Amino acid sequence: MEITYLEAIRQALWEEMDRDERVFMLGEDIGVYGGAFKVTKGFLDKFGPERVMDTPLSESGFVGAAIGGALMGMRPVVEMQFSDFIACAFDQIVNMAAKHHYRTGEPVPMVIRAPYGGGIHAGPFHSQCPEAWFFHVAGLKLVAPSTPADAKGLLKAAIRDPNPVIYFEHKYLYRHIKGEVPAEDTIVPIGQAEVKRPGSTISVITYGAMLQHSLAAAERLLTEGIDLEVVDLRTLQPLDMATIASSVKKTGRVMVVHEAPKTGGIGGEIAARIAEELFQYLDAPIVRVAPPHTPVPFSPVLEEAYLPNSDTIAGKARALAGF
Amino acid sequence: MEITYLEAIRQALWEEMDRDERVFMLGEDIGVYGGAFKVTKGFLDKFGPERVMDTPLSESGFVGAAIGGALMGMRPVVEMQFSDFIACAFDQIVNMAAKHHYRTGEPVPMVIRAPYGGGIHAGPFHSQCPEAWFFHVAGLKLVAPSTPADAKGLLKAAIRDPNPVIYFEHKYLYRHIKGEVPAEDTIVPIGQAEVKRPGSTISVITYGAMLQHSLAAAERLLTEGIDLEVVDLRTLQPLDMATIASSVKKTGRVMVVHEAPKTGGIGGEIAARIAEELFQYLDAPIVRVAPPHTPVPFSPVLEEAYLPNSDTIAGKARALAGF
Amino acid sequence: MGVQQPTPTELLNIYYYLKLTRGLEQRVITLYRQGKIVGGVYLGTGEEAIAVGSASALEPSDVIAPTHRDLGANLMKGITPKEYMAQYLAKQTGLTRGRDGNVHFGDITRGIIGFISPMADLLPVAAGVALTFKIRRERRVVAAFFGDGASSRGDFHEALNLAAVLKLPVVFICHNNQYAYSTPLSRQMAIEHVADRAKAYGMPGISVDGNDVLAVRNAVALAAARARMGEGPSLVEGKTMRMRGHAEHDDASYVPPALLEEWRARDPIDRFAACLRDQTLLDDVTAKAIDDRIAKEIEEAVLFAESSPLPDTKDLLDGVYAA
Amino acid sequence: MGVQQPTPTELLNIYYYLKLTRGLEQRVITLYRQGKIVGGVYLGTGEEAIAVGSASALEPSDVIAPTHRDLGANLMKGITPKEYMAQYLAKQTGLTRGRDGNVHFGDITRGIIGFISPMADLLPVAAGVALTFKIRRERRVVAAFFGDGASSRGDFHEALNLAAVLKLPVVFICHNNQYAYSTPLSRQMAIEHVADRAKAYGMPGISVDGNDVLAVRNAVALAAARARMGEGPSLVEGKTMRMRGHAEHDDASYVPPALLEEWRARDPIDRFAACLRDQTLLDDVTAKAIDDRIAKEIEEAVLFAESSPLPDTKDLLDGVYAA
Ligand SMILES: Cc1ncc(C[n+]2csc(CCOP(=O)(O)OP(=O)(O)O)c2C)c(N)n1
Ligand SMILES: Cc1ncc(C[n+]2csc(CCOP(=O)(O)OP(=O)(O)O)c2C)c(N)n1
Ligand SMILES: [Mg+2]
Ligand SMILES: [Mg+2]
Repeated sequence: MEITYLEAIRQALWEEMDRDERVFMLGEDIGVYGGAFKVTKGFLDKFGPERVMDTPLSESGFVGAAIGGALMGMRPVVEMQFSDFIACAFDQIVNMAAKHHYRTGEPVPMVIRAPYGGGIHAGPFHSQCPEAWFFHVAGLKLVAPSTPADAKGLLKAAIRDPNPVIYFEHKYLYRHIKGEVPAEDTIVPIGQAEVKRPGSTISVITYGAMLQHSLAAAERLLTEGIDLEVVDLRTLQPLDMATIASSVKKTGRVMVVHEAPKTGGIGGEIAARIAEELFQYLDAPIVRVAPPHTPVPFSPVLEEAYLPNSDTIAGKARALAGF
Repeated sequence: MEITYLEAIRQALWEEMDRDERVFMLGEDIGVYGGAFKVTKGFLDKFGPERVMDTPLSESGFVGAAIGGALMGMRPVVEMQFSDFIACAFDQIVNMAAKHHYRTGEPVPMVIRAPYGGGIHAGPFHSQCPEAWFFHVAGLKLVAPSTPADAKGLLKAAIRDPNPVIYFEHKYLYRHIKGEVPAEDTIVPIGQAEVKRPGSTISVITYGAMLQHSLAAAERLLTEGIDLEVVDLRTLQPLDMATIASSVKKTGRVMVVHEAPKTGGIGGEIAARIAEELFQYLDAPIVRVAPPHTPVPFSPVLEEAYLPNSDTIAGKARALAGF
Repeated sequence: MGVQQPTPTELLNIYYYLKLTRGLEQRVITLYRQGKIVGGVYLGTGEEAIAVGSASALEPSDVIAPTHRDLGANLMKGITPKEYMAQYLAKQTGLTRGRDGNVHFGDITRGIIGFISPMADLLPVAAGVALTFKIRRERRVVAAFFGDGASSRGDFHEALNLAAVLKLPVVFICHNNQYAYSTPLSRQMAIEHVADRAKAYGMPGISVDGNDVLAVRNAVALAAARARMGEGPSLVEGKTMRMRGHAEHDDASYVPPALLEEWRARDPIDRFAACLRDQTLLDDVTAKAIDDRIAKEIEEAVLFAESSPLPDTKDLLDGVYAA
Repeated sequence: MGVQQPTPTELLNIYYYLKLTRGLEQRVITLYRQGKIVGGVYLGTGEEAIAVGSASALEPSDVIAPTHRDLGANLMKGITPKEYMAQYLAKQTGLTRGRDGNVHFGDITRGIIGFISPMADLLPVAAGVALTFKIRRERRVVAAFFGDGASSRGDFHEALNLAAVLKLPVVFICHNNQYAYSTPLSRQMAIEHVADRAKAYGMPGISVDGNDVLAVRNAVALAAARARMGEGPSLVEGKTMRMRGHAEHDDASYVPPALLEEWRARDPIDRFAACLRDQTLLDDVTAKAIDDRIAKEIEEAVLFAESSPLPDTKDLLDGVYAA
């Protein structure tokens, strides 16, 4: 049966809560209300108020509290109401959570669920893609699933991981995509990219909501004899360079596509690593497709111009194929 | 007369305070104590407690207050005691300061002085290079001078700029380097890199404390027939791609060197832009020299192994020259 | 310190703004149901007395830092119904030219610090505006609004503490509307009165009936007078009730209906109207004239907004930085 | 709730830890002057009664979240002089294996949350540890220490509020040592007693003579008993004085000498010794035996630390992530 991306997240949380009593949730409005996006609807009734905990409006406070729980062997899962507000907990994440194991050898098994991304006309403060801020910070793992199956399998992996994991769940995808999800308790291991569409002309390296746009671009280009290979990173930290490399070696042409602004985005690192490690396989410049260096505009007409889509991806791919 | 990097910063602050009464300073222990690094020593006596203001221990609070001052037409200069604690003010910087002009058209002329960097045996919480976090955020300008003259000229430019500018001043350089500084009121414009050493074999693109190490590596390699061109970025945001491009076109070989960890560092963006925009000029892979994906270790033996130095830079340059 | 009682004209002016606020927001609800609004709708229904009462206690040169429930204060500071409607329709003529949405607007030239999403972020900024007044020896005051939920955030604490230590002319004004999204006050704080938080800062804290516009006005006027005389900040809490959902997508089923009934009987506008009628300052004729004027203004505003142009995508990159 | 008075053995144990703390720190000063210490030296000289008195009020299964002035509490929780010295010498045998420095250590298995630099960061973490106790129905308590300066930070506020709302078993313990680096209390807060901040959270706040080890012990024991019975957190403020510089590089010339003199006369160890002698629990023989034991332990610790190996650079990349 096909389920939505949101339902996949819900299932993963439910099953992990059921499986392991160390798992508990903290956040704003996740209890009675079931979360701003209703991901945790019904959890309070099932698991009770000590495992589904509404907190005061204090991101730094409850992320810190989750760290404390993790140190005591719990498996806290924190919900940011919007990933934009993760900025308020930045210090706890980068200074406390990320560095703790390195300093003390003690694991910090916790997950921060960060509903992120645009395309929902929500403007500069409810649309950001903040993953690059954390990508630079040693000690954190970052995942960003693009399909219901990956959403479920990666959330389970994140909850079972002994490290702080930021789980970027894309708000646009919540109810916009559906897909099959394995029935059993399936884990998608952290650190493994997946070729979502094999192809031969160009390696499109992407993640999050841009996967669908990249796949759509691939469909459109097929008739033009351009055959995109679409690599879905799924995990951003650590990067799966092996999968990237084997794709690049095959195609010799690379496009990195993401929704976060181009400047300082993760695409820079990917392009840089390819330019350093796979230079001899490259037949063309490495192209990045990503929004410009501005906040996310509110007005739909501006936001549409701001976000990459299958048009822009296809256009850039055409040019690259012809290089 | 040669002055230290620290003295250059001090002079810039002093002269700007003197020149423009809208300039005032906020921070912890900057008054009587003169700042943790004594940059503002003597300022309280000269400019009084309303322009040299000791604040409670609250980075988010006083950065926010600086934003308020800026909105009212003042020119606040905030001192972080260590740039590591800028994480505590992250939300105010990225959500409030950075996006304000875009949203409202109102300028936010303020400077955050961020003493950063390692090499002083200060460990994971007093050695970080956090510039990449902000590099991804539209609306901020970032400068990171490497010499006394640039330190002075860029701080003046930063104070006069109508945007929020983070001024990364390197703690190791404070008292470790000296240089001539123009006597007059000289501005180093934001957004202009400088070729600190012309050369022909490899373009070394760097900033901060790594400039000195790169120059030292260049000296050593000269006898080996390897002639490094050392480009000092000086401004990180906006990047001066024109200067980078003209160097790359000349040498065809690029090394990016920085002290921030490699993964997700600014070097990724630079390499990516070169790989996209200057591909046809490249004769070799783009190499990045930067620390590994770990916190900054405390023990000097570990820190020395962690930080790039003229040895590691020269070694990588040799390999690259021979590609 | 005595507070000047409002003249009949002032009272009618307050009445006008209360009604205009309610009317505009009612109209936005209709537009929202018609699918004409972009993004979410945040209303101050039932809380108008706090916004209008506070703003009516200020001098024209004073500054406000509003929340998402303070349309009334924005209007009194000079935001026009047209601008407001155009903002909600994400038009070029809106206060953020379509770059930001709904209540995220401001204009420092009219004495309004533009509201942004992260709760309590404006409080340190307000302190900074007040600091500027203090430095410049201007007898101006800042009225900084926040919710009960926002008072849990670190920035609330840092701002109030900073303002108290530096004796800044700020009046911190709390909409204690019993809820933060779905979170009731009892899950937000273990005290009954937000005003008690003032004790932590050594500033006066006073609780008033937030649905009594004159009680609010009086309390804010006293606090503002104190601030203006250099005696520092105060905290004024208005007890009120959020009468609608957190935003219009939220049916607020988590709020006990009886509670809403109870508060509906205390509607601040009905009460004030009754009081004006008691004083024979308002009769049917005057009331109708005001209503007619407001209806006309609202319809003109809607017309203006609907006929206004959308933002132009050619401006997509503009305005990120001040020149 | 009564508090059990300490037995003679317990009293002598307290005396031992006070002296051991002072002795170790004195030795570190000497090592620092000899240039043998890596990095800065942060001491609790004169504040030992708060650390030791508090820790002596705890059960073995309780957890502490210390500050940089709490060596005594760390020792009572089982940190050995050898580990401490090796940490200060940045050796492999130090508690962070040279990865972090000085007082930045901990061991959750011994009930110590490792201290990190950003002030107040440990407070939300402590709340999370307490939350775990609550969820698991364990009758354990967390003692979370902080300074007067740290109480200005947002994380202090968010932690205390969260703990109060969730009724968590935490005792928040303030070293009110009159200064935060160079900043005196009057520039940190506009109230006299840090304990008054408790009023903002609806928790008991009590001020005690921080140089009276039994007064501290008593207050913390009462608060801990309360917490253990599920009645929630408390705030205990110990009034004391920072008797040395912020760290050893700081001569603290900004502190009026008379103030130091005044407090020197109240030295917590001298006072406690006199009290023990009054009760005839201590005589010259016992005192000498304890001093000798401590001297021996300290010398062994120094020997151990000096002869310990440095960290090995081959481990540079290890331990960033838990496996
Ligand atoms: C830092 C932060 N976290 C979460 C949110 C999401 N959010 C928006 S409003 C709100 C509730 C605010 O409650 P309160 O301050 O009481 O204001 P009210 O909406 O009741 O007027 C929340 C949780 C936010 N805007 N900012
Ligand atoms: C968030 C943050 N800002 C600044 C600093 C630098 N700093 C270290 S200790 C200190 C003063 C701390 O004062 P207090 O909390 O009173 O503790 P004390 O040192 O007096 O024991 C400062 C400003 C820091 N460690 N963390
Ligand atoms: Mg509220
Ligand atoms: Mg102190």
